[in-house]
Amino acid sequence: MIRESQLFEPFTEEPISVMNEAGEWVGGFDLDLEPETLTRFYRDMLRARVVDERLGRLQRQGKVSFVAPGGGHEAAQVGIAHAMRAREDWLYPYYRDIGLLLALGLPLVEIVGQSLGTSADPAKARQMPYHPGSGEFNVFTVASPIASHVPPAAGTAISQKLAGSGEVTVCTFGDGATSEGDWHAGVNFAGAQGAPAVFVCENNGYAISVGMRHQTGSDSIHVKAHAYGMPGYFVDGMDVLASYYVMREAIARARDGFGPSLVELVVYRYGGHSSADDDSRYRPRAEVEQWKRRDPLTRFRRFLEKRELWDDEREAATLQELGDEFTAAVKQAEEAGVPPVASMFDDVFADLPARLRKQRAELLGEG
Amino acid sequence: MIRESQLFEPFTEEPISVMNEAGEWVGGFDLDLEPETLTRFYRDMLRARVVDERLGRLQRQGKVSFVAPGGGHEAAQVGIAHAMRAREDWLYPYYRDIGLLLALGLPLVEIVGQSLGTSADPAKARQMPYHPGSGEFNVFTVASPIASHVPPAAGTAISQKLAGSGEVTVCTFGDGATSEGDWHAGVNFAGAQGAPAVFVCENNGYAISVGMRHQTGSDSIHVKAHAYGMPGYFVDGMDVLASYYVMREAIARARDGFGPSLVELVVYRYGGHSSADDDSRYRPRAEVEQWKRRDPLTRFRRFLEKRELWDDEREAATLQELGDEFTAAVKQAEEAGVPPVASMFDDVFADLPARLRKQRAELLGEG
Amino acid sequence: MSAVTMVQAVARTLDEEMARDPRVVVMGEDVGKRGGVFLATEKLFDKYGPDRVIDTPLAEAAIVGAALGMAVHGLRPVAEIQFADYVYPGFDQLVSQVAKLRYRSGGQFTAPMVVRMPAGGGVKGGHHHSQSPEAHFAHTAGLKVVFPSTPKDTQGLLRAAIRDDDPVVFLEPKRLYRAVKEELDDDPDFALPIGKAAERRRGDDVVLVSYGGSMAETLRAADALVEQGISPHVIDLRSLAPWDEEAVLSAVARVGRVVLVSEAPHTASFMSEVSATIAEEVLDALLAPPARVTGPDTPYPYAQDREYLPGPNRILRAVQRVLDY
Amino acid sequence: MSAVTMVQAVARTLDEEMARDPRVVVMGEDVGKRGGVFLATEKLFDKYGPDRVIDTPLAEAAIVGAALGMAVHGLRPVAEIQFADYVYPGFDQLVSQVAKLRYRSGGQFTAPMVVRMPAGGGVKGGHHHSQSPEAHFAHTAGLKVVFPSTPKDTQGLLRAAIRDDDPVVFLEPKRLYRAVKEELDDDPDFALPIGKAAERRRGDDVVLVSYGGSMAETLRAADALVEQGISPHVIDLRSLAPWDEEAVLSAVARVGRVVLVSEAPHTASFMSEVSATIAEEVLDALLAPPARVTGPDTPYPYAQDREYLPGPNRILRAVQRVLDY
Ligand SMILES: Cc1ncc(C[n+]2csc(CCOP(=O)(O)OP(=O)(O)O)c2C)c(N)n1
Ligand SMILES: Cc1ncc(C[n+]2csc(CCOP(=O)(O)OP(=O)(O)O)c2C)c(N)n1
Ligand SMILES: [Mg+2]
Ligand SMILES: [Mg+2]
Repeated sequence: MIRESQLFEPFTEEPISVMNEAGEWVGGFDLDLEPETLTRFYRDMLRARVVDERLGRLQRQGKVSFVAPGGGHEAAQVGIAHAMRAREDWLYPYYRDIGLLLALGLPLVEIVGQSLGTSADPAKARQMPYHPGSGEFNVFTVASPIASHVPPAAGTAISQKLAGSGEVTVCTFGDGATSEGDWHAGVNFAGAQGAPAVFVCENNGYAISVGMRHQTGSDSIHVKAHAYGMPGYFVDGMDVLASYYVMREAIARARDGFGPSLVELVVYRYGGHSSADDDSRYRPRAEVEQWKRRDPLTRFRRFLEKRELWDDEREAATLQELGDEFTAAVKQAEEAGVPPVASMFDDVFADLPARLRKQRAELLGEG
Repeated sequence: MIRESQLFEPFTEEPISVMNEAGEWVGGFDLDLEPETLTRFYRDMLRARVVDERLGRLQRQGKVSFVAPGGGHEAAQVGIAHAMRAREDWLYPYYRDIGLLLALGLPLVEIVGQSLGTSADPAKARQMPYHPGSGEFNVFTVASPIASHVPPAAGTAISQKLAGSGEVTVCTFGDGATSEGDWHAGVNFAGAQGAPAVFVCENNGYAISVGMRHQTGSDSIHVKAHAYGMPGYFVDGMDVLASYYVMREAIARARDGFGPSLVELVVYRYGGHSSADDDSRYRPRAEVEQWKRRDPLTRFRRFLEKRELWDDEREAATLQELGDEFTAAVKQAEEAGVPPVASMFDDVFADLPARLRKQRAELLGEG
Repeated sequence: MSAVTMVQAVARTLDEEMARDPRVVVMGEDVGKRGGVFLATEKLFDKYGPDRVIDTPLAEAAIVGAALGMAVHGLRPVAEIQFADYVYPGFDQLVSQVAKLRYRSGGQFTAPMVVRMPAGGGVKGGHHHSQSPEAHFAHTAGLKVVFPSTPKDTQGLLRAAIRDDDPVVFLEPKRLYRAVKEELDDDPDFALPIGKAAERRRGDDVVLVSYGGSMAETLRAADALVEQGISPHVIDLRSLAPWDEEAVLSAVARVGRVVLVSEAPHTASFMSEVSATIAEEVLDALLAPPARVTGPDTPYPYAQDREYLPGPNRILRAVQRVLDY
Repeated sequence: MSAVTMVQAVARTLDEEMARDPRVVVMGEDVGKRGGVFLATEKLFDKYGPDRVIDTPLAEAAIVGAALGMAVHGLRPVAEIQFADYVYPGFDQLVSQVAKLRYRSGGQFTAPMVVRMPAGGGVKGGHHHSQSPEAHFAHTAGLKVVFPSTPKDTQGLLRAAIRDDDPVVFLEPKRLYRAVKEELDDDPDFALPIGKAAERRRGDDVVLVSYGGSMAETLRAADALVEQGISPHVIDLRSLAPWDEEAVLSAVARVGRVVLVSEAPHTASFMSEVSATIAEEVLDALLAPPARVTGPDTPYPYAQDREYLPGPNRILRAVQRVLDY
């Protein structure tokens, strides 16, 4: 069941790339993006990095209890976001996807509020930082158990198919996630149903300290698509345009009724796994440095500069803007205040059962 | 990591077969089995069928509460058994493998006692019929939850690798089992560790009523090996010699340290899923009849007859022998008697904790 | 309407709700052409087709998890787990995702779905076709848990479960699937409130509390007590989360003696909660310690399939102890 | 030996047992070079190498299940689940395979293995890094369950667990991992019997029973009571399966008043069992109803990370109610 007029082959030996390290277009097809779109991509990558850095700073200041750095994943995440129809398609993201959610349009104040644990979080500060979601944007609230969002994503895609809604479900996860039974169960069900889902692995080569070699016997993630009868795309996830185009094609394929696919975006995580991690215990510094030299922002900036779409001045102005935006978001999120203690009893069910009412009274000392 | 001097290629388009329907050798390599071995294969297939039929009869008589017919799986199962080193290699079987266990050498009286629920069962009649096991033969006791034996099988294989024992673990299951998360988790771990395991799917095309098309998006099971970086062999499981030879090679590969593989043996189940099933609700009779015309016993008998290793006389004598053997086994198993009620409190732990002692007294009315 | 069995009540209620509400879909292993291994979804496939009666892969995580993803997207899935014993591969989905979605999303997403599963022993199914896992669900915040014992309760509670805006685990006592027939209610909106117990018999000497499959043995024990001139008060809990504390506590406060009957393993079971709550809430009314008659803390055996269950004899012995106290 | 924290006690005991018995292997996510996310396996990789300190794929079913397959083959695996909240993908392996193997094979196969997991709240981890799932294990026949609260108990019980011939779920209260330091025992065979509680304080006015993380708050509440001139008797259960009924029942029978403290959600929890057992066994000695101070039946929240836990204030209020009764 392969569509015609496709740009990319599944199961390539090498990751698909359309832009080389020098920022030159090597796509072999016509770039069909407007200048504003291209600069938008870059701005979103820059925004992801700024937010990442600033949240990290808040964590070190003790204001945010935890961060999961996204540095190195920006191109992949921005590529995914822009290939989607925001508010129409559904997204099942994972904790490292702050940059993706922002590029999709989720308000920064909600993301920041979620991490600060204030009432600016539409989820009422019920979860730890880096676990946002949005009913408004069809973004399923992140849950910590790795891969546990994959079967639900399959279900939403099957529901979209049954409804003939023309919507698509995108589900992201790391390389480690692919080892979980729930990952397999979910992807397999979507495959059996030919549901309009795109499963996207942001493969940074590590699950905390565990490298790919200990994670699985396969050399890459996209080959796992064979198990489900779907195409597997192997993509350079440090190339925002490759990420975008392959995702666009996989999404179109799903939307047109040709079923799900698995996309592997090869990236690297610059920081530790999280603020609780010390990655020097398991990653050679040389490896980190080598990947940093392949920075997705630098590469894409070269691309834009060649087209005179970007320069130092725009960079500085944008950074200023993004910094101010973040500062304002923190202020607004903090002003929202923390949810009252009693609110921990809400939303267990639509109504408050007698037992919980009693427990609330006891806990609040009203018993 | 592919061994040299291998007879078979992984990932073939068509199932590997070495004997055609007419019983002619088409293997393309030299058959290296003694006549006694060949007739032994046939006798074991016949024995599997006889035991299957006789247990079915006991079920209809109400003496056995449940059966899971193995008719159609005999070639596959006998091929697997004879490729193994009994008592040395480990087997993690599933409920439909009675023929495999018998061919491996498990005493018939134990199998029959297990299904009758008498003390002839070395497991003390703790489980329903078709759930045997043997500490003596390194045969892990069958458990009902589908695929739940796969991670333990991976663990045993990893342990074998760590011990450098030269043993191999064979783990069998149906096509439906491959959809379970535990299946994936187990096979993947074995793959990551390069453990000496052979995962064997007896693919009969159905999981109870659910056909392959609803089970997974892939056209076959062996291709799932791609996901784990291991070879996947596609084999005609109605051909006992193909089943044997491919298993022999996969086992040798594992034993020699070249890691695990996935073998798909294409078979058909002639009967209902179990004595509780009515397969006419979901399987066209014509389909069943068509597969019965490809009967593995008939095909292999033709092969033997061409070599003058079998004839009507031997067939009749063997059937008589096997029937008598079964009758004697039933008698012996019944004479062993049913385990006492109090024995249900044994073997929860090595010792009997106070709470259980109290519960035993209460239940027995001694409280 | 003619009288039907409990499993027929399941099939009929599913049919009625599917006819009424196009959002209701049924999914699980063998629920399609096969009609379910117990025939709880019989004829639905012919009537509603593969888009609404979905044969799933053999993966409970996929069943439970995908049901959640469908519910989130607007459907009202009724998922079948073929045997309650097989819920464990889907346990993570149930406790980590389904139970908590409303809470952790602050109400942005909800999970209006039902997970049905035949439970309990007495069918010579051996360990993995006999378990009663309700305590795991009752202990999990965010799940409603229902465990009826009659065809009509099944109708009323399954309808309520399907229409509920929160996830409901719906346990069905498989050994009662075909035990009795009962007329169902003709009212297409007949539903029973989740959380409300049924008084099966009014009496003054001892309160018997049970639910699900063990109701059968409890009622038999109650009959025997009546013959002995003892007056039992019998409560069928029907729902375990929420459970009807009011009904139990008021009866125990009045009668002073109580025996709790459930075939689930003893320790940290649902009846532990009932027993503890009784002691904590109506201690002074107790004329004897609450007594539990339960399955022992062993895996469910095969050869002793019947003996494992708390049968009338064990219940009567417990009643005697409580009366003699 | 110098005093060490609880998490150091884990690492040291693992080291000692690995040195003693070549069958002992350690496995789990990040237990290798990383030394475990809490450093409970620190330095073991350097000392014993990748064959005995095995970094697993991210799949708890693989961890628990493969540990079983290793145990069956003669090893003594100690598997780590990174957080107790992540045991659910491995729950089927634990309850369907590990817990029942000895039973269902009639003793032909056994599962001498330990599954360690940091549990409990109070570390701002949000729902999925804070749960206390012990009731699920205590309810599962065939599992031993241990939940220590001090470094030395951790040493003695982890050693006992590793040497036990049956599977042990070993819960570690993560918020106490670095809370206190204590000298360990130098005897290389020092072990504490699984199933034996510890008396933390002898007293006459009220019995406080707790275990794991909640011991910290319980002891703080006990200190406050002493200051108020009230004499609490404090029991640390340490093991939940089997649990020390004798220690609890004799204390309650003597004192007549009891408060049970655990942060696990209230309904059908382990403390339900303790409360029910007390009522059933020593009813007449009770001067007041047993009281439970537990986590509420909500998912574990983030913003109210501290308030969810039964803190000293809630414990003291419960003691007051019990004393005033
Ligand atoms: C079921 C489960 N097990 C373990 C964890 C602990 N954990 C959190 S993130 C992580 C690694 C995830 O790696 P990967 O999927 O590659 O994503 P990455 O962090 O590299 O982006 C682990 C083991 C978890 N959250 N859930
Ligand atoms: C976890 C689990 N879910 C469901 C079942 C019920 N069940 C028993 S056998 C079976 C089908 C198995 O099919 P397959 O793996 O293809 O093996 P086959 O019976 O065809 O040989 C099902 C669904 C089970 N035993 N375990
Ligand atoms: Mg990763
Ligand atoms: Mg099959």
